[in-house]
Amino acid sequence: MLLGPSLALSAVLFALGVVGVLIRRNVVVVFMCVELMLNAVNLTLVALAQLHGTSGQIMVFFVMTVAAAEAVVGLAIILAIFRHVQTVDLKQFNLLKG
Amino acid sequence: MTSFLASVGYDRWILHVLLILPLLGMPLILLSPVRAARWIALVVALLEFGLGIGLWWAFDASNPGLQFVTDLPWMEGYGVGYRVGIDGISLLMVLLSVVMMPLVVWGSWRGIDHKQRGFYTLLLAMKVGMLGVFVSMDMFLFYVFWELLLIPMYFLIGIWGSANRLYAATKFIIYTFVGSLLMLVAILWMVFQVGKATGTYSFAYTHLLDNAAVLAPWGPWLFVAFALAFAVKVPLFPFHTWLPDAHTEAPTAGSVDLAVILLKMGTYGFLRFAIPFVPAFALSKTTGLVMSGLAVIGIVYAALVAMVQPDLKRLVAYSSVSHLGFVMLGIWGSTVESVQGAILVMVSHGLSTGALFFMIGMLYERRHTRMISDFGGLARVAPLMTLAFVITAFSSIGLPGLNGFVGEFLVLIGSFGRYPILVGVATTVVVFSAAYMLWATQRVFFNRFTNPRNEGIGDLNFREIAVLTPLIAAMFWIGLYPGPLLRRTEGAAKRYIELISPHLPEATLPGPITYGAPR
Amino acid sequence: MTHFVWLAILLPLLGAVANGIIAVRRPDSRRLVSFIGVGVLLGAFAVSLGVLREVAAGHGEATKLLLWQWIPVSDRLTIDLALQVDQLSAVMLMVITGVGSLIHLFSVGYMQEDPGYARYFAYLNLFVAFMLVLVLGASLPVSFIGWEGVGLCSYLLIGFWFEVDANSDAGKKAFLANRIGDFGVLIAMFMLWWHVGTLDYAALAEKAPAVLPYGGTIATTIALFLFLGCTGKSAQIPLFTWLPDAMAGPTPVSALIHAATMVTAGVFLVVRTGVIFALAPVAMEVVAITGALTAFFAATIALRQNDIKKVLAYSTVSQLGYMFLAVGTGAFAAGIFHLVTHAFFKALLFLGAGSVIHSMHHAQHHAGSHADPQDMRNMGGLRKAMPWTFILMAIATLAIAGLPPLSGFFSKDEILAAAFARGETNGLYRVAWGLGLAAALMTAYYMSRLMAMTFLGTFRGGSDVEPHLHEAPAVMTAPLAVLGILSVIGGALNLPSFVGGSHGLEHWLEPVTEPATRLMDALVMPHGSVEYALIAGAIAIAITGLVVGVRSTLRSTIPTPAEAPAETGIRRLLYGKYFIDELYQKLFVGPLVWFSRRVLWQGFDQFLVDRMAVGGTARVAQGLGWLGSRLQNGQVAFYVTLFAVGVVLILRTLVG
Amino acid sequence: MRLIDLSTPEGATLALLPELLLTAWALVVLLVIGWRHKTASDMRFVGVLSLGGYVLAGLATAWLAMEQARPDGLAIMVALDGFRFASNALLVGIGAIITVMSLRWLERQGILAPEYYVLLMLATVGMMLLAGAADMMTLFLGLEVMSISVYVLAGYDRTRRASAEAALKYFLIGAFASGFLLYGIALIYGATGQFNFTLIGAQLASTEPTLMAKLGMGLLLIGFAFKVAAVPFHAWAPDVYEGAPTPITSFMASGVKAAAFLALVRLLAEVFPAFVELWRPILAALAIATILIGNLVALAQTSLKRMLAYSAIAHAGYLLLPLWAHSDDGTAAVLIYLIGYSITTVAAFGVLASIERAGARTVQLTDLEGLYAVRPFASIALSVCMLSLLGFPGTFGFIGKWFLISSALHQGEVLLPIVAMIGSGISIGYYIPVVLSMTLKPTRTRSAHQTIRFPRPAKLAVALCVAAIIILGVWPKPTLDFATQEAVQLRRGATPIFAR
Repeated sequence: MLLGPSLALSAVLFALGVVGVLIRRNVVVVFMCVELMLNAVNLTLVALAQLHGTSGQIMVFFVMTVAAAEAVVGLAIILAIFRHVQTVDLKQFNLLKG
Repeated sequence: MTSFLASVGYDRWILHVLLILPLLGMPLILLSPVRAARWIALVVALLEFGLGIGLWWAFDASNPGLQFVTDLPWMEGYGVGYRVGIDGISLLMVLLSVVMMPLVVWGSWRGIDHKQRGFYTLLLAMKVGMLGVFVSMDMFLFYVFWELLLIPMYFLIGIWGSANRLYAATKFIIYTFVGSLLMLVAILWMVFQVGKATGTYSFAYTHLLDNAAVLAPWGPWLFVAFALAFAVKVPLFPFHTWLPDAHTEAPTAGSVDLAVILLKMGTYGFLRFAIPFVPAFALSKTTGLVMSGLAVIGIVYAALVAMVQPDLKRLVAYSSVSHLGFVMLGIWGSTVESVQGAILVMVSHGLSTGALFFMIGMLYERRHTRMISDFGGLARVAPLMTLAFVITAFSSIGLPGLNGFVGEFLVLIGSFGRYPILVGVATTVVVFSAAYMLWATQRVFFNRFTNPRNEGIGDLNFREIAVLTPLIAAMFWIGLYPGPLLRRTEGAAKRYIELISPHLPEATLPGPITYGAPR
Repeated sequence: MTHFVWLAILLPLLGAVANGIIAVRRPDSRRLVSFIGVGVLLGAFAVSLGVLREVAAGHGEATKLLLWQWIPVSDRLTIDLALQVDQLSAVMLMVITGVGSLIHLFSVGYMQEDPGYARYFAYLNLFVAFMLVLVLGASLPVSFIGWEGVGLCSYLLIGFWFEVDANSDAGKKAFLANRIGDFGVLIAMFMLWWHVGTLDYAALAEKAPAVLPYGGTIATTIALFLFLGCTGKSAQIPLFTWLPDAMAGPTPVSALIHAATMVTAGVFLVVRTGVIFALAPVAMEVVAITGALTAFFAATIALRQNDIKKVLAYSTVSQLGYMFLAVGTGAFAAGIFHLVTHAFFKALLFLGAGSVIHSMHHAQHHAGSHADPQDMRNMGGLRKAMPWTFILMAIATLAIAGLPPLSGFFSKDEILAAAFARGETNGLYRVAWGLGLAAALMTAYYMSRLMAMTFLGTFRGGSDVEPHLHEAPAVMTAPLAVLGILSVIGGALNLPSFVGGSHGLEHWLEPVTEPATRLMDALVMPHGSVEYALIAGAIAIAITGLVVGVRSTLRSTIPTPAEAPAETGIRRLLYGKYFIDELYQKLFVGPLVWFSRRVLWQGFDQFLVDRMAVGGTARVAQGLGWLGSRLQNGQVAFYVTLFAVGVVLILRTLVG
Repeated sequence: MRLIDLSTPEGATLALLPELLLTAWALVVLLVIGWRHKTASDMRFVGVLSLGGYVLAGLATAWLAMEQARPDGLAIMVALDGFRFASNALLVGIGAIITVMSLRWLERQGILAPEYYVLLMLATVGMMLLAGAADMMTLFLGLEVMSISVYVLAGYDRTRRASAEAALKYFLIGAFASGFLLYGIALIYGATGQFNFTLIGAQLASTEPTLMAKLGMGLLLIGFAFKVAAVPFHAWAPDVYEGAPTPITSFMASGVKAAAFLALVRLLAEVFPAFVELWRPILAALAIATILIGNLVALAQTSLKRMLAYSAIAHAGYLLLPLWAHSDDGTAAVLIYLIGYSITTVAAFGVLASIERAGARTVQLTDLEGLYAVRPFASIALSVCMLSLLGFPGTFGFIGKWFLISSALHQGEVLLPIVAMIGSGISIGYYIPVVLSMTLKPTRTRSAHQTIRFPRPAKLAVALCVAAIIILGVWPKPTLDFATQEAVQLRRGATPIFAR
């Protein structure tokens, strides 16, 4: 049921996430784009679960949990660096290079 | 002598003892007080010499194969073993190593005045590597020793060398390491291919050699891989530029070891590995022409460059390049005569160049310069050293009656049939070698005494005489009576020729003269 | 005694070692040194005499004496250290030890005050040992030991007074020129072994004619390479320039090495390997014409030299040319004959010159003069102070000029006759003969000029020097006297038939030369009126030369070196030795050194290999690394873009 | 042989015993931290305490290995074979040794938060799960557990901006890469309907490769390429390695990389054997690019830590060779090389950590000049490490290089080994200067050197590692035997057996 469109939608979402990561400069937005990617995959899994049974849906739960954990850690890290540079512009984070 | 050696089971333990003794000496030196370091090194060296010299008698000249063979498991199941043994070629190299050992230690007696423990430890480490390379009959073991040798040499040059030592040390290690990288791939590939064909994956030299026919399809790249490693070490023109730097900057002991042993590892490698494994390609017309051509270019080129060197050590370094070219030419001459000659050149180059480096070291200890222009007229203040130097110089340029001649003569006459024109070109070096050697000798020992700072230079002392005497005696011995040496290598040389003769291309250079076997 | 011929080598060798040790340990034990130095030579001479007797008593066959296997390398190449005693080596043995003994004796006086006395005798003894190895060797490689060994001793002795740069230079030059020749000998040996399969003289003489086609390329090539060796050792064109420089050594050395023995080794070698030359007529022509040209040109140079030793040196080169002319015509015996007589009179001349220099040096030393004791322009009228030397040198002059019945007359005449005879069939030899004749005229001229400048007229070296001039001590004049006698009677060795002789030396050498002469066209010597005409002509030329030389010298005023005007025109050319040395320097030595330094070392080694190839590789790697490092700009966006590029590439490979 | 039925709770517990024990211990330690988290001695106490977890996990692994535990039927979520036990042993070892290295270092740097050790343990658990996974879910979970812990650890030195920036970069790009990996998993799931490795493998082997499967595999590879820092997915690594606290850098370069490689070996062996022709060119290209770029850029570095980071990238390139080989040889080679490489890297960073000082800038190559005269132990240890990384005979690095090159050669491939050798040739250009600076250059900063204090535990650990490098280099037989005989039992293209 609507397997093709769901997969296509999730692919588009995933691509949007990727593009977002590529072009956005705000750390928080970039992070949100990454979350978008994960959720796109979740959509894929759910869609495919129609075809292959429940294991895909189980996977989705794991992914959501992981994403939540990632969000916690990620935001903490962003906060940590914000304390140092007082900005969320990715461009400013180039102390390490070479 | 022979029966006495047999009664103590000499042939069973000697090679292992030779390898282990310096290994035992190393921690001993490190743990003992600084003053004892050189004494321990000397004792170890003398022990090595005393024990190792027995090989001369214990070696069975009538047996062309490997002797003193031991095959102990090391990495069973991976084809790697502690496999050692020697034939006539290795014998001479091992003997040369053990003979030089006490001389090198004693020759460094005064020149090394700081970090003595480290110095003598590394000296012993180098000995292990040198002996190991020549006795290994397992490709893995060989490679380990081959590479291991770089480390002590690197530090010897880098710590105890002269002004430009860091550059020289780096150049040395990078050159030689990079050169031998492909050799590892080649060895592994050989083991794999032979293993696939025979079902036995083994690094054993004899196993690989017996089944070398399997390797023929990969001849070109296997040869190139080996040749690169060995050519750098020889050093064959145009891979020689590391040598003058390394020689020049190294302390006396390093220069001597480098000249006497290390360079021989390259030619030894060609003779032992690179050619026998892939004879068809290695001895094919084109390869032969390229290799012997490079050898001959090196012979003449290095002699010419040596002529214009302002630095004595650098001059001798280039002369080494020239001499080693003879060895290469002899190897590709592919006759019993030329190969025997090549082996003999290896030995006699060791003696004469070793002695030259010792003497330059002695000059350096006195005057802290190696520049030819800083000397002049030394014959007046140091007649004995002049005598020794002149004898050595003439030995180096191949005066008949001294050691240099015999080997070079055999190389040239033996290779003439295959490469008449190249040999002709190579022979011109009798003029150039005389030119650089005599010119240098003249500017250092003869001519007007111009530099007053040389006044107090002093002649050879007892220790220095004792270091040089054995070398000079050996020069006369080999020059006048090389028979015992030649007899010991004859078996190996003949076996080698038998091995490769099916792969030798028929005729020779295009040209007016074509030679067959001598009538 | 033949079986103890090695003693003749061993004795001088031991002498060399003993004197060497003395030179290092107790350089002032002159008496011991003299005793050893001369003693071993006399011993060797005694051995030689014994050998000569036995060879004379024998039936002509050579005796081969195996000492030990030298280079036993394989079944097909085993070089024995073997000696060969036959007629040729016996003659050479006599010359070397005989003349050698006299010169050693002379040296006792001549070198008495030199601080390097012991060293000198060590070298000289060593030289004799090597020279004997050269002539006694039974094969080319063994002879080659001696061949190079004498070169070594020559090097050491020329540079004996090493503290003068020019002397060391001269020694080095001599050795290098010799080495160029040795290159030829080596190549010849290689070719001989590969073609004939042996390097033994005896075996070569036997096998070579069977293996090498007569007149073939191979035989010619081998012969020419051998001859290259001879030109080096015997100072022939083009390698003759070292010999005049070699006069830098002590004068007895010049007498022994650079006149009597070593430089004749080339002639000896041609005779020894006569078979090879006989197989190569073209090579023979080259030998003859080179010899004749050398004889001629060296004589022209000798005309204008003022250094007494230089004159003699060029004279030696010229006389050696005669010898090569002789062997080049196939008259091997004549060559050896001239070698022997030349050894006598040229040794005498050199030693006489030595006496003169010795005397001049002492006198100048006493008078505090710093003039050149060797320059004839400082001499003149010495006959009063040195009558013995004058008389003996006069004998030698007449001998070298070729006045009968002195030895030089017979030997030179033999050579010219042989060249004339060959000229019947081959015009080239006629030219050679003409050159030889012209050289003979000049020889007489420059020798009489030398005598006149030195001994006649009045002393030009300053009145303060003159009173100190005196005759040499007996130890020096005695050898001169012996050589004088030999120079007179030396011709008796090989008296030609027209004076009732029987060509004694020629017959004596026949067993040695026969294999070679058999291969060549027989040499039909001129007979009857032609022969007498030639002899008369030669005598006339000699007399003309002598008379003109003396008269013109005495008639002209000779300026002292300081006030001498610069030479011009052809005289300048001759005085400057045709500027051959300068030419070689400009043409070969200079460019080679420049090429080695600038092109090979700095250009190729340091720039191309080190800087470009090795350093370049390193720099390229470093540069790439630097570039990569710059790309690592710290921007997450860029990293992610890189990531995305990778994704695209991978997915494309999988999908495409 | 002990057969374990993984479908029962007891069986699963047994099979996961090492991971469970370590997790439990981590939680216990976390509890302890509730009381003790104030002082430096608390830090030390917690550190030493956490070692117990590694010991337990190690013992459990050893027990499983000794019992020769094997799945009764199909391995459902986690593998039970020699390879997993070997992986576990390696990873637990790395975790433990990093703990030891950190013991005094953290206090010296003024980092007084003992949760560090807990995170380290949890990361180790994640690594073990990742390497031992037999199922995509386990794989993903292991990966994330490891990653999230390491994100935090990378930024642990909060007072340093570099550390925070490193964490941020690692986190952003890591999460980004996770997305790809996850998408790959989803697509594979879509193509086969399975998460289990063996079942997917069987499925893929029995049908023509579909686009979805191919894309899925590609995305999975990309995810792993990121983790092992293969070019062009490597860009994060130098920055993160430089910014992270040195023990964590060491942990990432050894442990994280090892776990990723081990998982990748299993993945390629069990899931994608049928696609071998598809992924080989990709791996080859990655290997060549990684080797060359890693080594070349390392040449241009002046900071020791950054140089080691690039060197780590280059070594990832080498490690792709045995993966490419796709054979038992290759599997053994990966293990052997990882053992040698991990030990060496840990020791090298250990020395580096000892040279660093709190608040100081990163250690430059020139700072090492003349170190030997003042701190001979540190310089000899670092020299040995450099030689081992270079693959010099006499060190275990050489043995690894030997197996690695052999494995590719045995598949008839010569180009890759030659590229590896070229890389090795370039690498001497930056390894040797380290040795040179320390031993041959004159001391320029003697007083600075004298302030270097090698914490005793770290010194001990480094000494152990160096000894291991040399001893294993000379007598590697037991290790080789273990790797070649025990650890290669991956199911390669085998048809699954349905037990139930």
